[in-house]
Amino acid sequence: MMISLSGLLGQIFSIALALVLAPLLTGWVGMCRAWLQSRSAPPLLQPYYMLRKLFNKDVVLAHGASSLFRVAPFVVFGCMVLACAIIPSLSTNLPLAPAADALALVGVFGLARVFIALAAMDIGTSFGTLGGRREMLIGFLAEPALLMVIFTVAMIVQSTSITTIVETLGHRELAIHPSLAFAGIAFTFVSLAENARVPVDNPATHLELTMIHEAMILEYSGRHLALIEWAAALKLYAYSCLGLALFFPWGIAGGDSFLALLAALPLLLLKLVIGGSVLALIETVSAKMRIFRAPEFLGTAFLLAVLGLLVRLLLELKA
Amino acid sequence: MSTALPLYAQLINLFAAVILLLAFAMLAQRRVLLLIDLFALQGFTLFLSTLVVAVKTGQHHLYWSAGLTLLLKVLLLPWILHRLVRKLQIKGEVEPLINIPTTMLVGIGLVIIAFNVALPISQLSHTITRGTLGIALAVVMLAFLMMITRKKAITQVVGFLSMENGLFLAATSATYGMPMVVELGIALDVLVGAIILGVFFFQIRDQFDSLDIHHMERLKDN
Amino acid sequence: MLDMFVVMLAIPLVSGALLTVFGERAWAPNLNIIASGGTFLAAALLTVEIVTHGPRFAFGEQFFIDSLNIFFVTLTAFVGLTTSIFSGPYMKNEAAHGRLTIPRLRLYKSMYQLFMFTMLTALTTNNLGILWVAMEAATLTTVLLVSLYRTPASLEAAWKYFILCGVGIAQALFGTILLYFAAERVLGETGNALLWTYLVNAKAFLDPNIMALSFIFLLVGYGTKVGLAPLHNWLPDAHAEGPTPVSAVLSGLLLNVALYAILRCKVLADGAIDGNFAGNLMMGFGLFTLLLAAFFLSRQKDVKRMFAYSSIEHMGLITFAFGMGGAVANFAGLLHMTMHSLTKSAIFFAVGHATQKTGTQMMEDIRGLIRINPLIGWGLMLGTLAILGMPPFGVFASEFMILTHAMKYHPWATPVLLLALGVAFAAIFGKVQPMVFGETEAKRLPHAPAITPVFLHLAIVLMLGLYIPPYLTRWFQEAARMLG
Amino acid sequence: MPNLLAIDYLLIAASAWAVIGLIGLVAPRNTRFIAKILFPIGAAVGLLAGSVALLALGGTPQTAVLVIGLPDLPFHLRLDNLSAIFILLLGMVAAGISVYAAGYFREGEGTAPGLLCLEYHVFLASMLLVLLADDAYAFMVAWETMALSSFFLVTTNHQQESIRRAGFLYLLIAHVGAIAILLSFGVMTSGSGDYSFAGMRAQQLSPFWASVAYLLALAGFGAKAGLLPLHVWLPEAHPAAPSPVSALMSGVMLKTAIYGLLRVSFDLVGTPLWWWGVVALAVGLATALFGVLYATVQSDMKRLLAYSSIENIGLLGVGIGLALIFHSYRMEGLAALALTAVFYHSLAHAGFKSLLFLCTGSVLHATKERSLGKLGGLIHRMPWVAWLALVGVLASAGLPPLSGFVSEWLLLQGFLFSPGLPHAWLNMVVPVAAAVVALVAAVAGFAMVKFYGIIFLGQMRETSLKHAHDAGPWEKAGLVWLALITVLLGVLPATVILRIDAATRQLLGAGLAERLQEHGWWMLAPISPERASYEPIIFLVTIVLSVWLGRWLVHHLYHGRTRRSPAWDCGYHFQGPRAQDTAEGFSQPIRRIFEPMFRMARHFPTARDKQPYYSVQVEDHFWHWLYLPIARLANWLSTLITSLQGGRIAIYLMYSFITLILLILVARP
Repeated sequence: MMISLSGLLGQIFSIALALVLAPLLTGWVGMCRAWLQSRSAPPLLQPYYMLRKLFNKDVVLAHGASSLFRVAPFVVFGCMVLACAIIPSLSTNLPLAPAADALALVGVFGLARVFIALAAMDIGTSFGTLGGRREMLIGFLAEPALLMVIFTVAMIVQSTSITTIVETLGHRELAIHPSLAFAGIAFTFVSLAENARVPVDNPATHLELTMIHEAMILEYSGRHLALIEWAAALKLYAYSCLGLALFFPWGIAGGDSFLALLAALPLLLLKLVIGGSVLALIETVSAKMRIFRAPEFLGTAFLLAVLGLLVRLLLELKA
Repeated sequence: MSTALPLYAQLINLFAAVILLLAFAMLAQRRVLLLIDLFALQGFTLFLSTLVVAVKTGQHHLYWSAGLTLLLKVLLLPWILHRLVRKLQIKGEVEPLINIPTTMLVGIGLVIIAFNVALPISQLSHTITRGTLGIALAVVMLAFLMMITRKKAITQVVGFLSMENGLFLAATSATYGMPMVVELGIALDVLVGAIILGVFFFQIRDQFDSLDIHHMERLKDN
Repeated sequence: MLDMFVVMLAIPLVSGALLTVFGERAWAPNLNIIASGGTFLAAALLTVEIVTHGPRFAFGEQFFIDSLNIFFVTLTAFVGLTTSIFSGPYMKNEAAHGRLTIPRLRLYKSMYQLFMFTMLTALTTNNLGILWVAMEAATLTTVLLVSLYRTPASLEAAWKYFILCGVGIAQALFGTILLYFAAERVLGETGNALLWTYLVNAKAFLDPNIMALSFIFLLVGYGTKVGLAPLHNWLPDAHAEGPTPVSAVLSGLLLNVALYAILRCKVLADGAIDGNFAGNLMMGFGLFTLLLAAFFLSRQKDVKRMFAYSSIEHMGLITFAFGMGGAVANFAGLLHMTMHSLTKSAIFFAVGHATQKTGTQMMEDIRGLIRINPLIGWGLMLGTLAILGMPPFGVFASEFMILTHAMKYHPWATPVLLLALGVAFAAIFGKVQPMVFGETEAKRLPHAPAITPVFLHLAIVLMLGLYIPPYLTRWFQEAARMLG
Repeated sequence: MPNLLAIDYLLIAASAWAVIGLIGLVAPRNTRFIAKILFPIGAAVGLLAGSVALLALGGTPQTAVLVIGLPDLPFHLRLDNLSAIFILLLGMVAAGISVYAAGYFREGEGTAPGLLCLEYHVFLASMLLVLLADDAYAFMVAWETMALSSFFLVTTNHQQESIRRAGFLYLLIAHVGAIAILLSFGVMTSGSGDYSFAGMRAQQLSPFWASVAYLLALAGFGAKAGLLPLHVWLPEAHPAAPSPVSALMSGVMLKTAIYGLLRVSFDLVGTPLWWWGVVALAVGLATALFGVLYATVQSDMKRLLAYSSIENIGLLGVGIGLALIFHSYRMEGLAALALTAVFYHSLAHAGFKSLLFLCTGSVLHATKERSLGKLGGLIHRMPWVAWLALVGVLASAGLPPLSGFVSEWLLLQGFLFSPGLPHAWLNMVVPVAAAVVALVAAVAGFAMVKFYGIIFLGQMRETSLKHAHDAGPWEKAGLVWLALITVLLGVLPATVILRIDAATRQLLGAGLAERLQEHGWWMLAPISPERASYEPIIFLVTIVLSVWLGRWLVHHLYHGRTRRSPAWDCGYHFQGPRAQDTAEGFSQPIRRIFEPMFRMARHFPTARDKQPYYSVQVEDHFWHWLYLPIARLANWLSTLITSLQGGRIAIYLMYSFITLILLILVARP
């Protein structure tokens, strides 16, 4: 395998970009939400302030915490970095992309989820296990839906490699795929659930009846919490980029040149800004569901994805 | 056809018919002692028929056979049975499980079956008295029926012995006798069997206080 | 030179007579074993003679030993020997428990030897009439053995045995007379018309109609003794109520001898009748028996009764195998007979000791044999697994051949076989496992049990499952060929 | 010294196992000798067998004929690539388990150690013979010996009635399955009288009989593997057995059934029909979904793993079905993909499931508890076991970069190409099956988090757990070995697939090797890198690097002070270990969502209860829908039939009489 220098640079650049942009995206969504709810918005850099503060704080570990508890944030963070590394945000020329295709990407998210859920159970409080159980509930419903979305798209291009998908979809003549519509809606549902967003979860709540993600990380503090928060931001960024790559792949650079990469950057920013505000809009207009509505919500997503697959097989292959 | 039959054949057929008649009589008989007497009579008729065959064919082992029949079935076994009935103080009535007219009807059906089965076979035989084969089969079946329908152990034994009579009739009249050694063996078995049965009756009476076989229905699976 | 055949027949007859007189002496049990050992030795020497020199006659032409019956003779003598070894301590324990008196023991030993004599006679005779006489005599001797305890139950069992088998045997006699009737036309009124060697040469000329009727009577008659359903009703009673060594020889030997009689007659019927008339009848009976016995098995409470039904089941399977006919199926049938004899008698040995230990034949009261006496427990467990057709035991080898052969030629029968074997497995194993395993309180027996026969039998069965020596194979094949 | 072939070495291995077992019988009570000498030797033999098989992969088939067997059918043995894969699996996994067992069997179980040693090694030897057998008789003998020896191992603690029942159920279903297999062989010989596998291959069966043979084999091997609806013995028998035995049964023995199914359907029976694959696919899917859902709701740790085994067997069934479908349409390249997934998953499952079962063994020894409700927090007392179990758990949940993910990845890749099937219905329905596979994989994650979290994490639910101790050195060695297998299978898929490709090629005439060889050893791209690729080693390195980098940065840029304090208790000071989720509580969402799948008996407390309690019991629908009706039917038939034996002699005579009359009237030559 030959790795070109520009490829390597592009790869490092996209990772760095992800690390930088991810908290910004979270901040942007927060801002939009505040505006939409007629509140005065926190600054765009609020997530950075929070990260810095958390990194500087002492770590307070519960008595029952085991080493797994301390390792988990790093693993989760590592997984998210990998995810961001293989999802083409600016360019499809990513040397790390062959390391994991779309299916493996789902696996990466799964790995992170399992670790965070296990870490949540580690202390042995009722909140932790509750959060872990709910997270796994969301996970086992969201994961197959995501896989089916990917399957639908993968069948269109006959490939599960994300870079190939983007190259094929983005750089060829426009073809209308009704199945993509189904897949797109399903993907939106899944993204909301996976990123602990309303209507499935609320990242800003600590109400025990409803919280999922927050329940899991209640015992984290200091740098561990910082890593987890950062990883959460990275996850949102990764999902956004994945959605953009699958459904709006236009503008992502295909070639080797660093310039093309730079040219793609403004487009990406634009897409993220729009995506972030749409997310905030969805969060604002919808109400938080009871936890047992979540399976129905995700079940719908799963069915939509399967429907998309069927539409693909029925309409687009037969035609 | 019957007119052409020689005397001895007519005699044999007559005896066979009498044996069948006696078998029916036994089926209809209610009293134990009379039943034993009928059995002795059947044995005697069998003896006569065997004798006729022996005289006709001149096979001297048939004389032995006839003698054995006389000894065993006419004298010894009825005597043993009589003694048993007296010693064990068996009630005179034989209570059948199914009423006697029905039994007789079934018996007639059996005779028809037996004749029908035997007919094609006996026509193949070169012996003139081949017709007796059907009668022998009928006697065997009637005896079987008697064993099924009677409640007392002793009537079952009589039925069993009567079945042997039927078999002997088949052996002597239809085929003019089996080889000597076989007949001796059969006779020996019958004798030993009867003695064992006699011993058995006492044991059964000791254990069950009765010779009714309905006491012996405890070994079962349901 | 001593005629081994005469010796073989003479030993049980003479020792039976001796034991009738001296059966109460202290050396009597040993005489029983020595006589059985002598019989086996003579049988073995006779076997060598037959294998090296081929078939032979004895007592004029009245007795005839060929590769078919020499195989049964050896098996009978062998199981007879091991059973007598087993019955030594077993009967002593029974006497010690007060279930048997000394005169009864005398009766047991003498009848045992006479029973062996009748069976060996039945197996070796060339005369179908004498075969019948010997079968009847075997019934009579075993009736006395079954009623040995003189309890109401044993008397009832013996009575049923006597009447049902007596009637059955009477039907066989009628069949024999019909056979003679048919043979006489071909062979004339000589005394040879019942000699099998003559009959088998003339079998093609026997009248098919008479032969068909004759075979029906013979099958129903001897089939009663084999235990074919629905003629089997005496069998569980007799097995359960008699002393265990008697159950062992009844299951292991008498059923075989009765089946042997049917087989001899089948050869003649096959020769006379076109098509597989006899075979079809036997297959039908076999399957019916197998299926019925399997369902009977699941309702048993008495351990000996259950294994009696298992014998019925296996007899059904063997009858089915012989019914299929042909070299492979006959081979499998013979092998299965051997395996069943050895295994079932081993099981009865183990069961006998187990019931003595626990003082009951009710399975729900027998628990934890493996704790009381590991050897008995394992003996019963392995024996049961063997009889259920678990490899590597030899029963599986024959079942393998039977099943694959059936699948090949009679696929319609295989669901029945599958069902019956499955039900039987569930029934037997479900009952034996808790008997062997689990906890219990132990009890010592006055006389140490004879475990050697159990494991000797099982070892042979195991060996034959993995390796059948070539001479045995040849012998089986020769016998199978004779059966057509 | 004679030139020994691979198959000779394997025969030596089998005999060595048998001899080791017999030696154990000589000194039945000498636990030290048996555990510390015989079991390690057995492990070495396993390693030998595995290595020989590994070297034999890709070679030409070797045959041997033994003297034992039936007269005209001595044992035929054959070592080809298909058997080599499974022998590799057997040898390698058995080595780990035996080493572990050396430490595990320390004090007397219900059975004497010598006897246990015999049963254990006979079990191993019979599995090896199953894989080598080349004729129906040898196969059946080895197969049933395997069932029998494992039955005795399962009933090691036979004093408990539940274990006896489990053993009975196991052997019963195994036996019925064996008869079905036997009949399948009977069909495949189809009258030739040649019971050797070579003879069966030569037969040309009509489609009907081929289907009969296939379905019989599917039922027979499915009974052993635990395919629905013949799975019921599995969750009973696996928990009943001592843990090394559970590990062997789940890890290896179930795979012999998969081997058998592959042998029959791809090798012996001839060209498959398309619907065979659909049957296997459907049964596999149902089994997988059923297994994983039931796994999540279990509260006994070994039962949970047993149900998880059912799930994995289901996935293998799905793979076999998919391969059969492709194979029947002569799409051999794609069939090879699916078949490779099957092989890979067999290997992977053998590794991680044995690992997990052994971990439960250590937990069981340390705590005497099997119920999840009484465990917890063991990571503090048993760090070795806990961290090694984590490897197994992640692999079992199908997460990258471990072994379970590779096979699931391959399987899903196979599904991705199923729209190309030239059949109007199949090309639409089969891809949807992938959705179920995805669901199963995701729920498996749930089950595994529950398993791991409740046993090893949280607070200790019982005070007695404080005395738990970590595994001993032998046990650790065994666990590490199996974890190593799991990790290696996870990160080196291309290398492994290149070795096992010979078997795929042997069965299908096509393999993945050419494609794989175009790329480096680190890259798994079965079709082409543009279509799909997976580089677990890069994957792993990236994650490790980012973790390390993160850690390094955090530690250098910020001070590393940590304090310990009590966990946050919401101001309520009485939060003890009981406040944690119970095993039942954890699985409540699953029970709720998939309610119709379970047969639940629940008791809710009411306000008036003196001693309020809540209980929930989940039972298998199949018991009530299938097994109990069958049992009732059999019982009814038995009652009917036993009434024939009513005790009245007159009736008996009548049976005889009627039989005679009927025969006389009806039977005609």
